[in-house]
Amino acid sequence: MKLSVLLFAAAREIACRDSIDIDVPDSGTVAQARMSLFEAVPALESSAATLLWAVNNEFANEERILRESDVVACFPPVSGG
Amino acid sequence: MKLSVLLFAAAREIACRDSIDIDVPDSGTVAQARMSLFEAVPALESSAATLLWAVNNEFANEERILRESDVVACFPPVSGG
Amino acid sequence: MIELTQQAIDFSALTEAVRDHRAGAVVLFLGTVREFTGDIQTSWLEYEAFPEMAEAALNRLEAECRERFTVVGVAIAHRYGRLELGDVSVAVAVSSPHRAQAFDAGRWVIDTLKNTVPIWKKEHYTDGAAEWLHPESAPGSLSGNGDTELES
Amino acid sequence: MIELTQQAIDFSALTEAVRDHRAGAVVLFLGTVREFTGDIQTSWLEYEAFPEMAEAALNRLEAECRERFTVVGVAIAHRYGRLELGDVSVAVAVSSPHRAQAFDAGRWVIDTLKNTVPIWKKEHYTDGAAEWLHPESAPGSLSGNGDTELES
Repeated sequence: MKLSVLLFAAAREIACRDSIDIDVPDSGTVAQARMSLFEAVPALESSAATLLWAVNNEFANEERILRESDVVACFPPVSGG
Repeated sequence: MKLSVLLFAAAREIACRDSIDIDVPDSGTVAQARMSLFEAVPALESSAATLLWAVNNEFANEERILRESDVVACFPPVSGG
Repeated sequence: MIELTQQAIDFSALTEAVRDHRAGAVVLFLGTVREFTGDIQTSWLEYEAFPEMAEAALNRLEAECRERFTVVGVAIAHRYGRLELGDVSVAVAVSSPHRAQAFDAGRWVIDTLKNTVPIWKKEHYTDGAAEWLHPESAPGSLSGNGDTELES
Repeated sequence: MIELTQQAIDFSALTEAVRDHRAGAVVLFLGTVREFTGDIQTSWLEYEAFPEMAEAALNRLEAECRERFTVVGVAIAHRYGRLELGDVSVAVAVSSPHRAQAFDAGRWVIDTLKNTVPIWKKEHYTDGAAEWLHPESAPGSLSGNGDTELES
């Protein structure tokens, strides 16, 4: 299935765009979305350990299974306040 | 010497006045002023353990020696805020 | 900056007074007149002050706060006289480069103020009774039966 | 009450929103844009937000604050976009019957907000350089060399 991943802050700047379309197997996980993202934007891979993922406005771990209707986002650790 | 003792809050209400003139020996202490105060207003004596004293806008202990020009005050524990 | 006043406290102005480009954090504390303490209903409050000594004590409090904490601005205001429900009785504003110091300094100022500044609070209840409140740290004062739960 | 805005934060209105006859204490925290961090001079700040998730996270924060602490009112506002020196980036106001809970709740909210709400801060320095700041609790993020001392 096709998924659009929203990118923010340094992740957005490194990818030079605020969202990116990736391919993930049906019932694929966040871990698989991450692999697809790094294939599309290799420059993000060096930050793999710190990048966070969110699905439908909540933080998601690597095992989270994705659906086509999910709003998926990837970004560095937050630093607001 | 003659001293005027300012009274506040419950001490003022019990004494029915906001200051009281007392006699203290020259170079007398706060402890001696306290005895004179209790002679003048016996109703204050039951609160002796909690009454605080101040001389010239600072808290003073019983050994503090008084001068005729001192501003002396007696009041219950503070409860502002 | 310290203020002892019988007028309403302008906490916005107090907060603005401590804002500073050197500070990354501002903490404001307000003490307000609470209506209920358990089942006891307060109607209004009377704060009595020993004004000359209270102003001296507030100035000492500001100076000691500056010695103890890394703060940029410190402003303390205390009101006295008759206060109605919800009114601000005391306001403390501090600013600091970092938030931990701002919180610690603000808390230290209000805790120390309650033990050292010669101001007394008398509660007037809806049933017509009135009593001078006991301070938090000195149980057994002149009248009434308050305890630490009565304090904010 | 939560607010995510690109406009200036009205901290007085936020404070008024949590005042209540049931509360004896109000604590307001403001995060403001600091000019100097050591010798490094900031010119302006840029806050980027993931607005939909940030609003959801702020609402969760308010709800969890109400579960964890004895509070009457909770109001949180975060600004994003370009901020100048001294501007308020975040404001947290809480009210409680007693001051210890008000201080604890205010501090918990700002500490937790900094770790959980998807907002990012980019410092623009007077020398023309710019960097995304590292968060306090996750050393080693995407760029720059910030450390915990950069945080307010």
